[in-house]
Amino acid sequence: MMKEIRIHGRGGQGSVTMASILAISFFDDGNYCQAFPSFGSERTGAPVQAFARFSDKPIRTRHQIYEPDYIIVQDITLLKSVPVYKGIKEDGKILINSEASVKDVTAELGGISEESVIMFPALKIAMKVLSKPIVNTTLLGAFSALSGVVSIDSVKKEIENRFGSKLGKLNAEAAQTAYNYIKGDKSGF
Amino acid sequence: MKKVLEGSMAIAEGVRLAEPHVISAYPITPQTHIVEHLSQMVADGDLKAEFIMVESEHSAASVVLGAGACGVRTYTATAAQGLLYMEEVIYNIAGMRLPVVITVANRAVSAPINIWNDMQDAMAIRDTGAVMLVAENNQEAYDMHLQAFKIAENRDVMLPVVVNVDGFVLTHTFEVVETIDDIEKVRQYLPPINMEYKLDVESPYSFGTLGEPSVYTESRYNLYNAMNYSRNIIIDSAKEFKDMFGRFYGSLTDSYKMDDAQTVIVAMGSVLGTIKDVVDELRESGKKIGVLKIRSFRPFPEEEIVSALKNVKNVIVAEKAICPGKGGILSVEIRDVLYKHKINSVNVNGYTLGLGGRDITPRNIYDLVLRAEKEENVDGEFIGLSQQYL
Amino acid sequence: MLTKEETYNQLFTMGHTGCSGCAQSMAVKLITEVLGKNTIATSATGCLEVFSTRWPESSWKIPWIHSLFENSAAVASGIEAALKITGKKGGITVLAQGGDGGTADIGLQALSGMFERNHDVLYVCYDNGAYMNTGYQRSGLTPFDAYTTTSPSGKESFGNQRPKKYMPEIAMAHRIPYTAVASAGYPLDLQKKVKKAKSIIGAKYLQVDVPCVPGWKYEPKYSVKLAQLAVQTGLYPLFEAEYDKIISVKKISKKVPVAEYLKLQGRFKHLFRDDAGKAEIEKIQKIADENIEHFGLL
Amino acid sequence: MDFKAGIIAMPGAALSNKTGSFANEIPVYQHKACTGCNLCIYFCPEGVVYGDKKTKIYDFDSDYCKGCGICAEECPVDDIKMVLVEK
Repeated sequence: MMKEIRIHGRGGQGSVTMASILAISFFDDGNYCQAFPSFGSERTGAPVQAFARFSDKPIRTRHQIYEPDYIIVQDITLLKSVPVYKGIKEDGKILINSEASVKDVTAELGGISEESVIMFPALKIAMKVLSKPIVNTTLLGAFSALSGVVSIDSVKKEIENRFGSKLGKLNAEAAQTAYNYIKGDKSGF
Repeated sequence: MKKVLEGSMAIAEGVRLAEPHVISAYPITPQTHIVEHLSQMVADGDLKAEFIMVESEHSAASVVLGAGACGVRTYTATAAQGLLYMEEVIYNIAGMRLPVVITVANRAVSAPINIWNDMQDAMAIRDTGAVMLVAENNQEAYDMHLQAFKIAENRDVMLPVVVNVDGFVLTHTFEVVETIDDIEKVRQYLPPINMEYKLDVESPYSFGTLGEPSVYTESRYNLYNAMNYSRNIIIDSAKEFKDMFGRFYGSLTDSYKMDDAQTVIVAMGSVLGTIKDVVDELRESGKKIGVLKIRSFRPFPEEEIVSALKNVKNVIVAEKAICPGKGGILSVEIRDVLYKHKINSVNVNGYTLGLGGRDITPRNIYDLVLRAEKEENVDGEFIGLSQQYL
Repeated sequence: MLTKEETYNQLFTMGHTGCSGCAQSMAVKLITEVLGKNTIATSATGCLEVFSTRWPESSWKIPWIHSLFENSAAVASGIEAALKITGKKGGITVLAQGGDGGTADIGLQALSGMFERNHDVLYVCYDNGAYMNTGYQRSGLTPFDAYTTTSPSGKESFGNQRPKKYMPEIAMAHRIPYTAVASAGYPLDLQKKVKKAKSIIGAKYLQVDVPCVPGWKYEPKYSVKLAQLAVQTGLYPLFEAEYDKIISVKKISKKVPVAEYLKLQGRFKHLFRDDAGKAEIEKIQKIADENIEHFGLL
Repeated sequence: MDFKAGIIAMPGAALSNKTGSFANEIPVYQHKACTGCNLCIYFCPEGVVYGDKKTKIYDFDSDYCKGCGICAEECPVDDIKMVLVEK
């Protein structure tokens, strides 16, 4: 069974890094995986996409993801300019980095049920743990918790592999904090 | 060991296994990650090579030409405009019978400037005398580089080998790649380069002499024969690779679900993955359809194509390049070999898609199959045009 | 000095098809003699490549390679890299060669790259001031007012209307360890410079003035005389530089008016027709005088 | 090996090309005023001049001399004369 994830962000927010960490984490959990960017010449700030797939069988197809099982949105302002929710599967989930509530973005969702949308204060958590407005690792932790398709241990391990010992540990902590937050541990927030 | 690697990293790792002595390159998207990884390997001491970052692709190819003539193993990589800029030198490398390996991260050619994937760049060098292989996925790209050196350095081949890898679609995609960790086994598969003639003060031959009308034709004839002969070596290298490392992707071509196929999609490179998935679905709905993968574009797999397609009704060629003023390139060549073998029962339709990074979706492939059953011997038909831009 | 037997052992052998009186072949002979057999040479496309390697013949007794017109310096860079990685660089000189077109026009990019990377290569530019191999077309090193087939003189023109490109200064601007200008007319000076270049590790540029019998249109016996006159008029200053500093110049023993040099060559004969031509000769004299001033040749 | 054709040549194979037939004139060394300065050797574009500084006996190889006349022109003591080749 193949699952597909589409990540929306802006150039410089680490969407491609996020997709590749996700792919490697899927692999660690015993899956085949694939991750690729939207192959852009985008510069910092421009809307970008990155894609990830995982499956228990080797993945051959290479087309971009039009009907994702999961969508991750790094920056809520994208909702105004990019149809980020487009093609989401009926039982799909959209994870949006924002402190706003689902009600605030209903207009932009174009008929997607509110239950599919998870508004998550990734920036707040990232600022607290990392003291930096970089939310990709935090969102990975949240994604692990809400989707259950990738273990938080794999995500943390691959974050550490990617960012090296000091920065990696800190980012892994951000992911764990986000994971706990989704699971109900909102202490400190 | 299985790992998740970016395509460019897989290629760089594959090249590292071959232990090239001299690497030279000039950066161009989407080739850059490959040479970045290689330069890092040299900086870290993981690869003992001279890495020369030059001022142009023309010089990158010239540096490996000069080094190659000294009898050492050489490598370069490029894409698109860079490949076209190298073309003059690639003719020269082939003409001088030097076994350079070149990765091309296939990309569209300007104008308009477009950094995304198609295979038009490769078509520009199809007559240079370079062996041209095409990788389907990153595992094959990784393995194909070792095979490429082996083919290039065969004493009866002695030609440059170009490994085509779809830019971005493969070079920037992370996927599972099984690496080869036994370097001794690699060295057994690919022994040290051993050139009979090289620039050497102990036996000072002259290379690249003036070939007057009295000998130029013979020189080209010899190259032509070597290219034909390389078919055997491509096949042997693939087989030997399978024996030693267990992986096989076909020799000059590969067949997928071809046994009773009435309709066959012919393609090269990364699009094959999407095509195979679609073919699986069509098979489930009872359609007798298969896939013929072109793994070696030069030398052209004439016999393999004829034997694979002679009893087929519809052949669909899905191509990421176009020849203005003619039509398809691969499709025309396929029709040509069928004609040559007096097979006129096959309906060959050639379609152009995926130009300049246009995503190739499963829908596109379904459309091809539907169209091909209604159309007859079309060539270079464009798929998925946006009417508002015409 | 050679015995008859030794003439057969020269590294650039007899039997090439260069023109009678060719100063370039003279320079190649002198240069290879100094560099010795532990040399690997490249040549750009051009006269030298054509007249020295008509397959199956070759005048080279050192390993030699020709690839293309514009990549002699890049091919040499690759050779140097191969020698380095195989540990053979120590005793071997890499010699890259080109004509003025292959060096200063189409090959300038590759040459600049070789300089900037400071490959241990001696690059020699045989400067005969035009594309002589293809029939005397103008190059960036064609002198002011010279007739070529693409800078012809005529009712509206005195020939090439641009001054010669300052190629040695371009080399020096790369801060390579050694740049020198020499002449086929002064073989000892030429060989001294080659010897020095051979002793220096890094990129070296040597430009040699080599008169061309058919291109300059003179009697073959004047090749040396013209090369010497070019120096004695101040039109072809010989000097050496280390990095961006000139360290020596060949002084003019007796300054000769440029007309003495020009009048022996068919490529300047249009300057001797009328008064307007005289004014052009004055301009050329001014170029020579400025060289003398700039390099301190007197 | 077949691929040598038109690409790789043997070192010094040009010696088989006797360019002496190009010459219209050839030098005649007078052996009268020679000082052994060697300029005729330095300046010969072909490298066909040989000799002995001590005996001051210089000569040239007529198999290869193209008869350019530089040696005669540049001889500081005018000890070399050019003569027409009888063909």
